[in-house]
Amino acid sequence: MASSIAKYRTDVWSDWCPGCGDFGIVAAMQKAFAELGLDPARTVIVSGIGCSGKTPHFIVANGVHTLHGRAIPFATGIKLANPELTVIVNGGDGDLLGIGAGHFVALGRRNLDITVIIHNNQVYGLTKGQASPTLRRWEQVKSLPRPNIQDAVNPIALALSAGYTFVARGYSLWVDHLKEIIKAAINHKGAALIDVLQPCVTYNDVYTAEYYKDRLYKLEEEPGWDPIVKEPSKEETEEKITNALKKSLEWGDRIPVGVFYVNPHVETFEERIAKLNPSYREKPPGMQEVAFNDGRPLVGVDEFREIFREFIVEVKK
Amino acid sequence: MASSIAKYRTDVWSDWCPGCGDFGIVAAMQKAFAELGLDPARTVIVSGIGCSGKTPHFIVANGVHTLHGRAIPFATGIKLANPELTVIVNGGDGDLLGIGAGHFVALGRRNLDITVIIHNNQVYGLTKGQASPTLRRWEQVKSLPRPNIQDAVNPIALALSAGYTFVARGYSLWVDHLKEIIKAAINHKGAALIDVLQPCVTYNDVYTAEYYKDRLYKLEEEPGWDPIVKEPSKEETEEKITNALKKSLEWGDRIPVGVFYVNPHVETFEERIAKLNPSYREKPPGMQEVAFNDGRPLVGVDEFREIFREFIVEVKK
Amino acid sequence: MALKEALILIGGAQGLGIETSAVVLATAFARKGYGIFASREYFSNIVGRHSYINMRISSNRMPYSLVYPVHLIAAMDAESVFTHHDEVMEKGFLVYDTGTGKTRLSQIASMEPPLKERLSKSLGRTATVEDVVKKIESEKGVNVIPVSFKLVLDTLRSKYGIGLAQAQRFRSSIPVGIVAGLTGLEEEALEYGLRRRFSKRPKLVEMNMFLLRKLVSDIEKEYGNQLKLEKSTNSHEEVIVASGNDVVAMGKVVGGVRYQSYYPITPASDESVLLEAKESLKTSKGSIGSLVVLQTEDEIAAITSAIGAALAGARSSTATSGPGFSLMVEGLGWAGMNETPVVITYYQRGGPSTGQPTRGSQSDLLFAMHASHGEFPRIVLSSGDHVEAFYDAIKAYNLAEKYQLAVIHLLDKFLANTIASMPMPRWDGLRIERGKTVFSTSNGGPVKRFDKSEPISVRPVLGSGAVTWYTGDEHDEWGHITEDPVNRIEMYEKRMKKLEIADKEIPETERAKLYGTKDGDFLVVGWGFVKGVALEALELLRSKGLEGGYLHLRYFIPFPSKYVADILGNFDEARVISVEHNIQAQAAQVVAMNTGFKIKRFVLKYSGRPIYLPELVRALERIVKGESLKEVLTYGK
Amino acid sequence: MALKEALILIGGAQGLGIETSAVVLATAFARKGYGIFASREYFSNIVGRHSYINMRISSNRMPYSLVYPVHLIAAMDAESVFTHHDEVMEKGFLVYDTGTGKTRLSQIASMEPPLKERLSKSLGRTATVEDVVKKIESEKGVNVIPVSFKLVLDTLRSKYGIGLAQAQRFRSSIPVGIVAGLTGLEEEALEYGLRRRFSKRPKLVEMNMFLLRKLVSDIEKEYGNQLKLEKSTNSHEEVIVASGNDVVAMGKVVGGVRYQSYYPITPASDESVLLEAKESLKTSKGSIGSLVVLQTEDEIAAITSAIGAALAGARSSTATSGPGFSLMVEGLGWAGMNETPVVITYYQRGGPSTGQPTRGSQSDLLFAMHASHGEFPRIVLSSGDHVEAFYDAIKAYNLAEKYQLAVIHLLDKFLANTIASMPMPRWDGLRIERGKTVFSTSNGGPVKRFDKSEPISVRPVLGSGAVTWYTGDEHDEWGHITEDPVNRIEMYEKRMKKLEIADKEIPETERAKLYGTKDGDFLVVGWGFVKGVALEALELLRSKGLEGGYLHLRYFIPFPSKYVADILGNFDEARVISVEHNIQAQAAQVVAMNTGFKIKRFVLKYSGRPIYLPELVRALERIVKGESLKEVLTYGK
Ligand SMILES: Cc1ncc(C[n+]2csc(CCOP(=O)(O)OP(=O)(O)O)c2C)c(N)n1
Ligand SMILES: Cc1ncc(C[n+]2csc(CCOP(=O)(O)OP(=O)(O)O)c2C)c(N)n1
Ligand code: SF4
Ligand code: SF4
Ligand SMILES: [Mg+2]
Ligand SMILES: [Mg+2]
Repeated sequence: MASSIAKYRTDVWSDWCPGCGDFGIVAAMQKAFAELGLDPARTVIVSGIGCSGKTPHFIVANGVHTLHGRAIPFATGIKLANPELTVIVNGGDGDLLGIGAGHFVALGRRNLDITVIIHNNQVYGLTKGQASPTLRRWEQVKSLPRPNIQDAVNPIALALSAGYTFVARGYSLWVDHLKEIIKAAINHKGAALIDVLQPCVTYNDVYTAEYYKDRLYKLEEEPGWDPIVKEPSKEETEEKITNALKKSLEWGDRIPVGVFYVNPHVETFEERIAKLNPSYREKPPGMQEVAFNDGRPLVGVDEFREIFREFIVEVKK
Repeated sequence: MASSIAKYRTDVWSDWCPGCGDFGIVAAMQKAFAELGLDPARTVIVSGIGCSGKTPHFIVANGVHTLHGRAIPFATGIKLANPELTVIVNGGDGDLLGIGAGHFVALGRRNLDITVIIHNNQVYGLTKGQASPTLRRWEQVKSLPRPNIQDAVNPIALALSAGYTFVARGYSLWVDHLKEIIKAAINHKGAALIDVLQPCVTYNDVYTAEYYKDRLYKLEEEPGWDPIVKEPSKEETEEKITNALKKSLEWGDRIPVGVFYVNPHVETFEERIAKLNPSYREKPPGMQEVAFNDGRPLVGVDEFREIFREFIVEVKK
Repeated sequence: MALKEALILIGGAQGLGIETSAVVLATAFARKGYGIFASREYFSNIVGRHSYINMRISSNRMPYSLVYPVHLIAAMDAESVFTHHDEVMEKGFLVYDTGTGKTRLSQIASMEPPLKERLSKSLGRTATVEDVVKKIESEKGVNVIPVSFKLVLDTLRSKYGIGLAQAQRFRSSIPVGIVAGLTGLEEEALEYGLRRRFSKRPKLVEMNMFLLRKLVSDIEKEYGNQLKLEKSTNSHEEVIVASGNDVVAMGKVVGGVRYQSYYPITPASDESVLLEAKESLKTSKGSIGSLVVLQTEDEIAAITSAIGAALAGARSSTATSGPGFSLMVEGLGWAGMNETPVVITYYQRGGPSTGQPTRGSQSDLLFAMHASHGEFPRIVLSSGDHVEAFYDAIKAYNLAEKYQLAVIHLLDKFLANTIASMPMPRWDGLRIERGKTVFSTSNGGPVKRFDKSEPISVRPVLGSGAVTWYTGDEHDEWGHITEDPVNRIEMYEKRMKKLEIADKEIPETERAKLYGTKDGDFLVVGWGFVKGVALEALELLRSKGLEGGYLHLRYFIPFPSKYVADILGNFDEARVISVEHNIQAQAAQVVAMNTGFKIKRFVLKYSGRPIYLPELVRALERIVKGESLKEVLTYGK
Repeated sequence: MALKEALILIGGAQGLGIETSAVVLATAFARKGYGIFASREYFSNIVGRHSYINMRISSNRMPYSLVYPVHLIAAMDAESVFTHHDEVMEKGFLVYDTGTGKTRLSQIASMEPPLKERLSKSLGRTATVEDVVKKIESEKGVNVIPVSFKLVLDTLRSKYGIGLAQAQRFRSSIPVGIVAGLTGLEEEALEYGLRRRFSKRPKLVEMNMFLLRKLVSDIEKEYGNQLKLEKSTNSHEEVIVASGNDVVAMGKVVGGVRYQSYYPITPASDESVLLEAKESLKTSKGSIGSLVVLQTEDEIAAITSAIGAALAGARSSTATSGPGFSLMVEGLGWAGMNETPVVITYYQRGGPSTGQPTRGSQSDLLFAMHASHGEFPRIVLSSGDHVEAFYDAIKAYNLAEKYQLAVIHLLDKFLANTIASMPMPRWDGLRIERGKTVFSTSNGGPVKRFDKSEPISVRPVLGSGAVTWYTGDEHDEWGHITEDPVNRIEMYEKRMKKLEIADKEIPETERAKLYGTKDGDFLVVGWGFVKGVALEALELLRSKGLEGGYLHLRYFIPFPSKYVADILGNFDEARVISVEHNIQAQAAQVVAMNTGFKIKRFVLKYSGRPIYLPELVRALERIVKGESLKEVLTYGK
């Protein structure tokens, strides 16, 4: 396994601060990729801007390091053009839940088969530690000149209300646990969210490894916890969502990590498109021919006449 | 009362389609303003772009018809510069929940004392009836060339998970009922959301007045329904939020309207600012002097020396 | 004494069918070989505001501009009579609904206050439709055709036993029947037009035909073919009748679009809605492929998802107008930095801000050229008519892929909403060029996506089998971030170099074109929708003894500096006239920037309405004769 | 044999204190009356990448540019030795940590591959720090000062009984002590510098002073004051030592800012963070008022909330850089359409896209001038140094309120992150101008916010007592939507007219300024940060017998066309040289657009590093002597 993990490592120097939680996320991803045997050439990691945004450069797989907040729509275009690709989004909490919140919601509505990993460090790391949308009111990490006056968003609750069909939380220092969640998310057909608690050792002196140590517990070890919707019934779905929402409000002495909700019964966006347009799956749009070998367009005059029939007037004086 | 309602009517011709639900929203707002005795000069209606965006032109009160999706941040600046003003946002479902979803979430996080009214007609009205974010999957209103393939967002659930402290749903044809909700929302101190079901008679042949007629029921008439958080305890808050979330999932044979959730115990953003900066409330930033009568800046050389003391070096060779 | 061309204005409330009238008429006349040009004016409103269509029907050309006064005004309501009564020519025709005869100007709630005020001054607040009709009858000898719309529809109701509300839906045939009667349009053509419009509803065709037959025979009986058109001398056996939006969608399909994103916006989204209907690219031989049309959550997602699709190999584009493009600016820069081929079809409308969403302008040129921070190559081209728009839509993808950059294809509301007849395009010479795109490689591992050895690198798409990296940060050949100053300079120059190559490879004569002479009395410089009206104006001026040329600018980046400078060099600065739909003469500024030639004579229009032929002719004449340095045009309601 | 000025380069890993060294030194030297100019280069990284500060300390001026080679390099780590070893002058000094002596080039993981490759070629992959040190010692006679950082810190540890990790935090004093020792900086000044930096932590001051005393005495003992500086002849009794970001924040506070929004972004957000700390505007006489600084969810909210605050009467601004501005474009257009005064402080950084977030450029000029669809007036001005930046920050609000429009204040990363000494500003003549803003009216009802009778209308703010309407749609005088073509033309012209008024009212001599002669051998045209280095280059060229002028462009809209054309008219085109930090010579393009004068000689730099004085002098010399048409500058790591 070790050697196959190595296959996913680039020789780009990771310029994260020593001890940064981001290292754990990359390690978990590489392990998950190795165990799933993902083909780097058919895998795409799409990231936003921030410390977290640098992730793809450290992993051997296609990497698309995009704009602040826009990783999800970039990923959407990639996935729609070629649904055969495994697409993963890595972004910061500021990136995905602040400036990118609109896209975050939109992905849930589509249930496109993409896995989203939030590097949740409660700060804007790369711009020197301003409060991110997951820092709570009146908290003051050391980089802030005054306490935070905005409320936090709850990534789990937001994902559930937006329609994600796989919703989980991981911890970046529990690499193997996180790896399993990542594997499950990638295997899940539909929009998957993993909120990863990721200590920022430079700016965040509130949510430190120390802080998390005694508080985190694993949902899967909770007696009776079952996040998976078994039947596609309205009742079970609502019950499982409600359970997950309640769990998502737990934050304090005990903080749950693990899988909050899985619903494998919701059609993916790709399936919806294919329903309307059966030729979609045969050859993905990104791989289709649009011309003959000599460059003549596939849509020649005859095809044109058929497709746009209603606009063509045969003159009859 | 009639005459005082007339006071809030402009002579601008409402160019909405005859029968449009927007008329009911304006009527309810005017009635509510009259009953609350709002001073038009101290009231500001901020709107986005869409059929709904035209609202302020029909009401005598300050009107700021902004950009598609951006009514909330415009309103945020207005309210922060002058917290004495009553600020109301009117926007479409596309406007507030599609392109503007990020701002919608941000307002909840701030709990700024603004009332948001969504004209929820399940379509992009002014651009000719494309699916809006509240139209459900596989539904096809008459303006669509094919059924909708995106899932709907649930405005109530989204508002709750974003942190709004007053969350309600109204129906544009129940003008008096809506009026009462609007009054309560304006009186509420904090971010208030009213999701108004608003039939679009031109494009939406699914969610018609006919459709709603037998399905809508009033929450306040439900035995035992109590949306108000009485004590600022975590338990009661969570319970009331969970109740509201469950109710928000109800959509089909029975659709609830009325108040889903009220929490009067959360500090408003204005209060938070005033806490850090006590002079904030004395005279709002928008009304403060910045110069003497002759134009000399209030910050003269002495004040400057004090405020920026740490940058000034007294030379001592 | 038949006419060479007929000029018709149909006015009526938005949402009540005049567009149907226009499409049916356009198709019917095209069927008989006439050239059609029909422009639509409407409010940013769904139902109730005043709209109108100005249509030109030519027996001897494909017309490309609008002319006033018109032969016939068909007023579907009182507001149309008040609004347009002064636009009919002497001895022309005016049709009105006798049911509105007593309606007073002051009663028209939907009319905007400024117009109402002006009309109150000229006609009196209490003037009725009948007053106005009488006035033009007596003052201009206009032939007034009073029609009781109610009676007309009653015949239909009694024949088919339908209710009043349902009958209203047939109002659109009233102007059609009257125009057909006066011009002598044949029944076969009318039926052809109706069939097109109501292809899947034969009953509607039948009922409309019933109405039309009756109207035509009544009109012919009473008025005869007073607007009889000459037989068409146009030679096309087949034409396309479509709006600018439609034509661009057609070009995109031929060009091989496989991904189109959009967020609804006027006047761009009709293009995407048509593409949506064609998603499956079905032909009788089966599907040629499939294209994904995605309605996104906003324009930021529209551009960024289009870039994503392009990375994965799809021919990818998005269509928008000003407010949407304003949100695409950051994405555009990313595409520039990452050498990604993507096409932005940009329909200009009246700005700034929300502006006049349904009115036209050419005021986004400088913005399109300079949008986004930092420096990177892009191509900006613009189309002047339906034919150019069709070919440019195809060309845009080729350029994007060849030079690996964003192509901004500038159009405007005028073109988008003009229904015109256009000859069938020719396929010979049409080629898809995908440059150095690679769809399949056995590589399997990392490749240098940004190989510096040539300005244009090999581009293996995501999924091709290679592993590639992209980043909006400055990067090395592998696509990994680097801030090294030496690499910075090399990569910066690599990117910019592509524009130099494009500048060498795309012939300047394709990027600007001189029509007419460069040895004449004057030179008109224009772009986009100005082309049609400018060319027709030159013709008319020639007949007045003024010989001029028209320099049509097509590409703004890379700008054909030498070609343009050469032509301009032929002229005294007092004889060069910029004609544009904006206030700053933006194209003239681009000319100055690139050639140092400062144009100092201007014909500008920024009322949101298109330039009409007669006003342009007059303005050019004044300038050429030295009577004026700048003319601001104002025609149009 | 004392020096007139000292040139010092301090290099070390990001996040490990060299900024502290620089601030302490700058303050200490300023205390003794020296002029300071210290520029900071760093990666888009938090901890670990290489950064450095290039500092110039002058006894006889306020320096405004960077010079190489330097007298002293203080290398805090091995990477700094490898990276900068060739930047020290002959017989200069190099300090290095003996603990890194055996470190090999190949071991430096944080060094970027391109640089490592180049150094491997010149030094060999296995070269150690000691090898390099020996090389420059022998080749250039450099005085190498080996310092065991460990031993230095050990003295501190044993004195104060602290651990290793804690002692590391005092490393920043090592270069300070060495510089102080070599230059003969007095203890009082050092202590002053430390007190400033650690104002609230006297213990830190004490411990650092302990270290400094020891270092100074060691250095003086071993090397003497070999870089002894002449006593300062500068005459200021009080100076400000601050970064460009700080100075703009100061200007804003004086200018009366009451609302500032921002979304974090390099290199803009430091300005907002400083304003945040000053929110309560507290003085000993109580609070003068309060300002709200809002960290928004994105830049769209930053600009739109700033506009909202402006509508409600606050002096309102936002600060950003390229990517953020790209998102503000739509909001900018709304402000234009609604004649709302708002200030956008725009710090340019390396583009396109994410580009080089922490490196400098001047490549957003054309974008800033043309951003947003449609046409509307805006003012674009740019500052060339700290003094201009301070006054412009105040001026920007005045212009915005006077002309009721958006003012874009262009700055750049170079200025933002340069710590310089600047004379105390003068208050005489400073005036707040609020134009036709009305804060209180007894009206109580609707007023015509957009009264057309004059281009600039009375502006009662929200909450003033009047009722007003605003819309991004074209509107009538009341602010209600109208699409009427006549009103359209009038409103369009009303808005644009304001720019004509501004063009008349703001003296052209304020909008551009000629330094030196217009009868000389050549003219340099530049803007922004180019000013300082250009002026110093002219001095040096004058001493070489080449007499030139510098035309400093300050306002791009409204452009001082006449003034600029007049000056350019004096010169043969072979003698006019555009100097800019971009590849397209953007300001030169603006000159051509406005005057028709095409500049054809260029000195450009786009490596992300500032223009250094010696390279500019050489480039200008070559061009003036006809040896070159264009020079691309490359100095700097
Ligand atoms: C449009 C835009 N605005 C601002 C920035 C500046 N910026 C770079 S990183 C960053 C925040 C990063 O925070 P987060 O998303 O939480 O990621 P982290 O660094 O914490 O991983 C910001 C605001 C940008 N690059 N683009
Ligand atoms: C940035 C931008 N994109 C698109 C548009 C075009 N546009 C005008 S109205 C509208 C949608 C309106 O839908 P909704 O918000 O639901 O309001 P409704 O008309 O239904 O009340 C759109 C997309 C715009 N004005 N600005
Ligand atoms: S700043 Fe924080 S998040 Fe960024 S690399 Fe350092 S520790 Fe990690
Ligand atoms: S389109 Fe729909 S929402 Fe818009 S005005 Fe008409 S009925 Fe109302
Ligand atoms: Mg973060
Ligand atoms: Mg809607």
